[in-house]
Amino acid sequence: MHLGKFILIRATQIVVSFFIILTLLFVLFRVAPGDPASMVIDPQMTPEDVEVTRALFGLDKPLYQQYLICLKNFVKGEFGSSFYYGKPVIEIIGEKLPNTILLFTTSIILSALAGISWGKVIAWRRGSLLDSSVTVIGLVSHTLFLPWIALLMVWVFAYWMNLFPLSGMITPELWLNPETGITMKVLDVLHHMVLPLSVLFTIHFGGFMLIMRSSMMETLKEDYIVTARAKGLTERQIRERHAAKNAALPVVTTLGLSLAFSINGGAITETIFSWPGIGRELVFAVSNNDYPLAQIAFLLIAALVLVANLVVDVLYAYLDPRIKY
Amino acid sequence: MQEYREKERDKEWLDYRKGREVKTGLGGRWGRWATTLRGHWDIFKRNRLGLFGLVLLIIFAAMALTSYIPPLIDTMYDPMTGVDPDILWTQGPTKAHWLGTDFIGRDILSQLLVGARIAFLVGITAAFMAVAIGTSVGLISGYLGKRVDMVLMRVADIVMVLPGLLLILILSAVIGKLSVWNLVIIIGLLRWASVARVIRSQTLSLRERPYVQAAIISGASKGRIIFRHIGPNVLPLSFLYMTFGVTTAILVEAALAFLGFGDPGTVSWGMMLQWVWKTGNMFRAPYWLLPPGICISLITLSFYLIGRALDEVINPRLRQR
Amino acid sequence: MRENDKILVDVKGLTKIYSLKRNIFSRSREFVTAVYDVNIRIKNGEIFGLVGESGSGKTTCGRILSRLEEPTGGQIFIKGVDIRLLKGQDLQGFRKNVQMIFQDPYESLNPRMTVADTVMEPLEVQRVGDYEEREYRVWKALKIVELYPPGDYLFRFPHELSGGQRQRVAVARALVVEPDFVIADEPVSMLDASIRAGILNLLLDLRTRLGLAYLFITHDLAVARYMCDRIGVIFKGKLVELGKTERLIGNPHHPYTKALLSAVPIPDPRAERERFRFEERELPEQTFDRSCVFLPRCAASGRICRKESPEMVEVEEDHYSACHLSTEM
Amino acid sequence: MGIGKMCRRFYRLCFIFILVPLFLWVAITPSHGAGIKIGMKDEPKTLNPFRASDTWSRKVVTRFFEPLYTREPKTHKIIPWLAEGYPEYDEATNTAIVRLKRTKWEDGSPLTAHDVVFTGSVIREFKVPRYYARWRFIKEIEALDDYRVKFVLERPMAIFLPRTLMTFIVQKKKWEPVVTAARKAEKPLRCLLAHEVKQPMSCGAFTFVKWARGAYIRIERNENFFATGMEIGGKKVGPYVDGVLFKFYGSMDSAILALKKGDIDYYWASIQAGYLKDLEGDRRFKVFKNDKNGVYYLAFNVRKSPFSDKAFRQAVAYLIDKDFIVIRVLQNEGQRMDNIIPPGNGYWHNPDTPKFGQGMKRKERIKKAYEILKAAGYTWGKPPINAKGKVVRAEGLKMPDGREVPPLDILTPPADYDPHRAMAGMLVQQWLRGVGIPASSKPSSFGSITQQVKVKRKFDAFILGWGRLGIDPDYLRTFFHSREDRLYGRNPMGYHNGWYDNIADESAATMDETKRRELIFKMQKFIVEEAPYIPLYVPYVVEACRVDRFTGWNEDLDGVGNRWSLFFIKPAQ
Repeated sequence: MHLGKFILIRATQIVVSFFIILTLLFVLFRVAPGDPASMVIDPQMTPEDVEVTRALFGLDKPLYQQYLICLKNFVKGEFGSSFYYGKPVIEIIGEKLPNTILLFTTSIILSALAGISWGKVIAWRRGSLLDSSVTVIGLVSHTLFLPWIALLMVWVFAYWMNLFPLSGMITPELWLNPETGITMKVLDVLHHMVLPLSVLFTIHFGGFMLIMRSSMMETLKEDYIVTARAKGLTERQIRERHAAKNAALPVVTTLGLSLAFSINGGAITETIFSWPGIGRELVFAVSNNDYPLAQIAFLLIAALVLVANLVVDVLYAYLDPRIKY
Repeated sequence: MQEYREKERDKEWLDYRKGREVKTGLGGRWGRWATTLRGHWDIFKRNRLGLFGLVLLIIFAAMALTSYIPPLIDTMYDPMTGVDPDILWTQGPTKAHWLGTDFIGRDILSQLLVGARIAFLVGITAAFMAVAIGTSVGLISGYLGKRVDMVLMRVADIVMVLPGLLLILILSAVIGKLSVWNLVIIIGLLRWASVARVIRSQTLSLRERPYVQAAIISGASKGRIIFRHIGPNVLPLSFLYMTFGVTTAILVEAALAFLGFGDPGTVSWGMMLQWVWKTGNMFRAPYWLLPPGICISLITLSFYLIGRALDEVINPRLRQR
Repeated sequence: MRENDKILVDVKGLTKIYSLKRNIFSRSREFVTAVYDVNIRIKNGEIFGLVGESGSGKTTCGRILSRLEEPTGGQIFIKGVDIRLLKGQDLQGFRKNVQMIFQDPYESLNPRMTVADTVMEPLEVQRVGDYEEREYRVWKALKIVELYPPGDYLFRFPHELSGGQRQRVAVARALVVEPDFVIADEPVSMLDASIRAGILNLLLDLRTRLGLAYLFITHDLAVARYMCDRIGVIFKGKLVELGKTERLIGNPHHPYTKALLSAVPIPDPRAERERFRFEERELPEQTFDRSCVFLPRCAASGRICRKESPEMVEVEEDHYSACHLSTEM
Repeated sequence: MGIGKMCRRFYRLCFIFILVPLFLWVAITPSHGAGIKIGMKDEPKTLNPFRASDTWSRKVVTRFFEPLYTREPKTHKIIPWLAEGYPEYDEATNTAIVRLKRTKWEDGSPLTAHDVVFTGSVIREFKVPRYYARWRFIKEIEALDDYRVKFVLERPMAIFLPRTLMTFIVQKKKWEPVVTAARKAEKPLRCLLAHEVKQPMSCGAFTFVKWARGAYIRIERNENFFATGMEIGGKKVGPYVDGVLFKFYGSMDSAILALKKGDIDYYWASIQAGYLKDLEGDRRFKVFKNDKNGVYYLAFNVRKSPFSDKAFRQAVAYLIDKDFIVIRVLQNEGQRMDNIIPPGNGYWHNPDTPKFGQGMKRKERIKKAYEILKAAGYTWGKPPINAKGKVVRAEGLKMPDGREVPPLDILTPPADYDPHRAMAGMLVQQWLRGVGIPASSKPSSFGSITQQVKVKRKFDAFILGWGRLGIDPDYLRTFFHSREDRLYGRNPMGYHNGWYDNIADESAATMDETKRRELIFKMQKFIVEEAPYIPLYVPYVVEACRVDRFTGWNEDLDGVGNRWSLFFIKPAQ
């Protein structure tokens, strides 16, 4: 199959699944108990006010009309306004998404690189003490309960040792001070990032390392490794040039898939560390019955993951000529 | 045809029939199973991490069973409603409360024990559901191929990459009150996709095996081929995936409870963490913060280790020589 | 004998084309012709051998005849019915008439089913009799394939049997529904030489006892010579020569048949025979799409061979060959 | 390939990532700049005063917008604020004339009668939720000149002064274009509410400086603030702080830690008891405990039996041990409620309402409830009090009509949302079962409770609470008036009583405060006796402030976080 056609098919598939998810979410939210207007328990809200508020959100219309409006707007690229913030959803997401991406790409790249380099080393030295101890560390890391380890890290590093800030992304005083230079600001963000980053790193490192280890061990059984040895290459050359390069391929595929899972964990991490990202916003929107925001935030995350997977698929096919679709 | 109608007169056959009735039916089959299992156990035994996981699992199972005892001793040990009349606030370990009490004077140990029960319940049933769905879909998709395969696998693609936890979060808000059983169903419905993929590829290779083709030539229906011929041959793989699925299910349940979207009527480990976090005792009550987290991490670790060891049993390729 | 002269299987112009999927980064889609315009007739009780090297399409023929695969073109009549049109109940009836024995006895039995389960399955599917009746038939079939006493084998799993025993079980499975026509796809090629003869003799014996017709697929001319009444030689999906066993072996017309024959070891070391080359050579530039399929290997090709594909021509009575040169001779 | 090189580069990266920030904390120790730093759990959602309905937005927005009248701290007496003197009310024509002080907006332009008229007209024209109800009965607003406004009322309304005239005022100049644009929009109200206020025009004590999303809001002292130097309740109005830095923490624990580390001087929310122990021992902090202006209650669906029966409701009231809930569940951080109006609202609170079962022991409660129920015709298969007068397990409670009492669900918020209410529900369940009432507490998500209670109105009983009741007691009328028994109404219990409706309507139309107080007292007594609600408790608002940094906090209902505190606090020496 031609590459362009492949991408086209997958893109259509993404669009179709997108609309399915949109419809599903729409239905889900509309059958949800408690609309955002009736959620407000304020002695000042008269029933008329509630009706007005519902009309404001378009909740007074019949369900199918709401759905059509929702679809129409979606196609037009209008994603509606958040019930809670009252401003366009896209603005809120625009504010929060960069923060999430910053945290995520850094954590995934760091943990994948660390996972690959450690997995490579321990597979090379399989059976050694190093191998077993690092494997156990990887296993524990892979099965740790994320919120718990996050709380522990807060407790130890932020509370006991007072090394890192507890939450948020910046130190307001520093940013308000006109004398603060850009380097200081960057360092400040980094300083805030260390804890959430370490949590995400701890959680993801194990998975990548275990995959790399088993993939590397498979690769080491291949004939071309024996050939490379026979050619008289140094061990290092064999490990780096022949084995590791091929073994890293499966890690690339998991990279795409693990994105979905890491976003789950990201929502928790962002909530615990009050990182102003999209995951936290989604959790918040869900508990506030803020349908439009939750809907679009979820769709956006789903789209990100779908597209990332497409990219990974294409990349993988490009890297490994044996793959067919 | 003629030949077969003579069975009443066939002496040898009658002898065989008599002999068969004397022997206990299909006894050989069970014997065979036992030998297979013993062989598998021998391989499993060699994996020290797997054994460790098994030991952990047994400990947790014991915890789950013990959980019925404390409420019998005194109603104040009831994990949800029992309150120690003398304790107003969270307290460290004492003689009456080995792990201390929570913010309204409930016994942490009995909560921890019940948590094991919930973890098993959620983990195993949800994983079973996911694997049952995944296996069926994988079998059907892999065997029938063509359009069915395309549709099912596209659905699986989407389901697989959906951020499950967030979706469950939304669902729980939608359903309003997420009981543990609802949760189990939802996890089952969201986690089948990866199983289906693996089972499908296995089915694709099994489908081309001559014994399947022989069955087709015998005139076996599609259902029969899928469930009689291919099914039993993918079951070990499904079982393997179930142990991994338990890990995910437990983690999802705990995370959900931690975020405050769990079943408000049950005490689970995630719920305990949520309480310690939300009531502001995180930094003051390590006796309360540590046990549930350790339990969640260890139980998932134990299932994961067992899964890995089973993987070695099932995929001989992975065995260390 | 007149009864036996009736044509059981009639294959007309059988064609099968596969389309190949390629890597997503390559542009074209490729087609491979597995079988092209094959015509075969098999009479009642006859053993017809289909001989060819691996990849020649002989197995595909067998699979199509047993309806494991759909042909791209052509017609297949078994007992006068076009099997391509069979559905539902009729297909079930067809399954009862046509059975198949596979090459690899290690793979053709479900490892999780006992011998009894395996052999009984066709009966269960065809809803033959009650359980007792079925068990009796299974028992009987095992006896026929010389697994004796059958009671000892019924509840064993395949891995507890030797290769020969397994193949016998496979034969029993094929026989238990009393088919008229059995497709044997290289039934002995995976077996040790010592066991081969036993299975072959069993198959021959069954023909005489039950009046079966076989399509016997093999790459081994020696085996075919031993088993078959008539032989068809297939090369790259095309039937190149077809005739009574003795005539075809004694007087091969097609260069490919000659080549195959030359590869059969001869007991007499001093006997000298012309050796044929099996490696392909590069084709001369001016070659047409419809050239003779054997052209790349043929030592004696003429200009016409490059231009058009030869038709099957009757060179002797009941002996056909598809070669421009053989007719000229 | 360069995997090895990549790894080496990666390690160098790790080094930078971990080590540099490690030493950074030395560099970034928060400097004590001028002004107070206030921590908040969440970020405001908007600076648009028409939309700001959530707690966090209001905390910031009310720094910029001031009303015509306000209430004195402590006494809650209404005092003129932007207005000069009290309104001149003519009963014959239902006309009120309000005079304004000479005050200025932050840009120096005067705040005039036109701004007041504009604000009122916008609320009336767009039917702005939450404010429209208090402006609906105004027939006419007119600016007589720059500093006099004439209001014509449809009828006398008690809430005219305490509600209508306490609405914030916005600047006409700034809002006119927004309103004009909104009028043309498809949904005018939506357009108005969605308007994003980037730079609010303040007439309050502070002016807006900067909002860094997700991190902080900075406001500074308004040099043009009209009230600076005024004497209120014996104190001189400041503000004495240069500005306020609002920081958002997202969770209470990080906020409390920030408080302890000195990142903030005050956390503007009630602190969970768990954190208090640490703070109470710290001399830098003072912990304030004040009444919350709210009520937590158990409400019944009085449309259907058995809760339609007053005797049954009262029996339930006797069974509930409010003191136990306060001591056990609230850890004594609150007080029992025997009224809808909290005792902190001294002027309107009627202390003389029935206190069902106060001081009773469990056995006495069961006996009392048993007697009430028996007198009302309820029967048992096995009564809770046996022949010897001992308390036993009751079974088979039947209503006077002979039917069994059906299983009754008490809806409560889940424990993670509010552990107090969930626990209280559980306790009530146990107590009711003591006389054989088959009650069970059902923790449900907030959305599903409101759905069942307010929309479907199919439920047995629920435990919820009202917060932010306000000082004016008009809510007492709306909670139990039969007119409010409708979709989204505030009387979801379905309580109907003609006498109460009349007296409630009368109270709403009484503009004389003393007379109105008498009516409100009567209403309180009556409704507590009737028990469609059983008020349970009101928790304290517990707050901690850095008294070593700022002094002069103004304690009031709902805690020290109020406008007066920000006017009065001074940096400590």
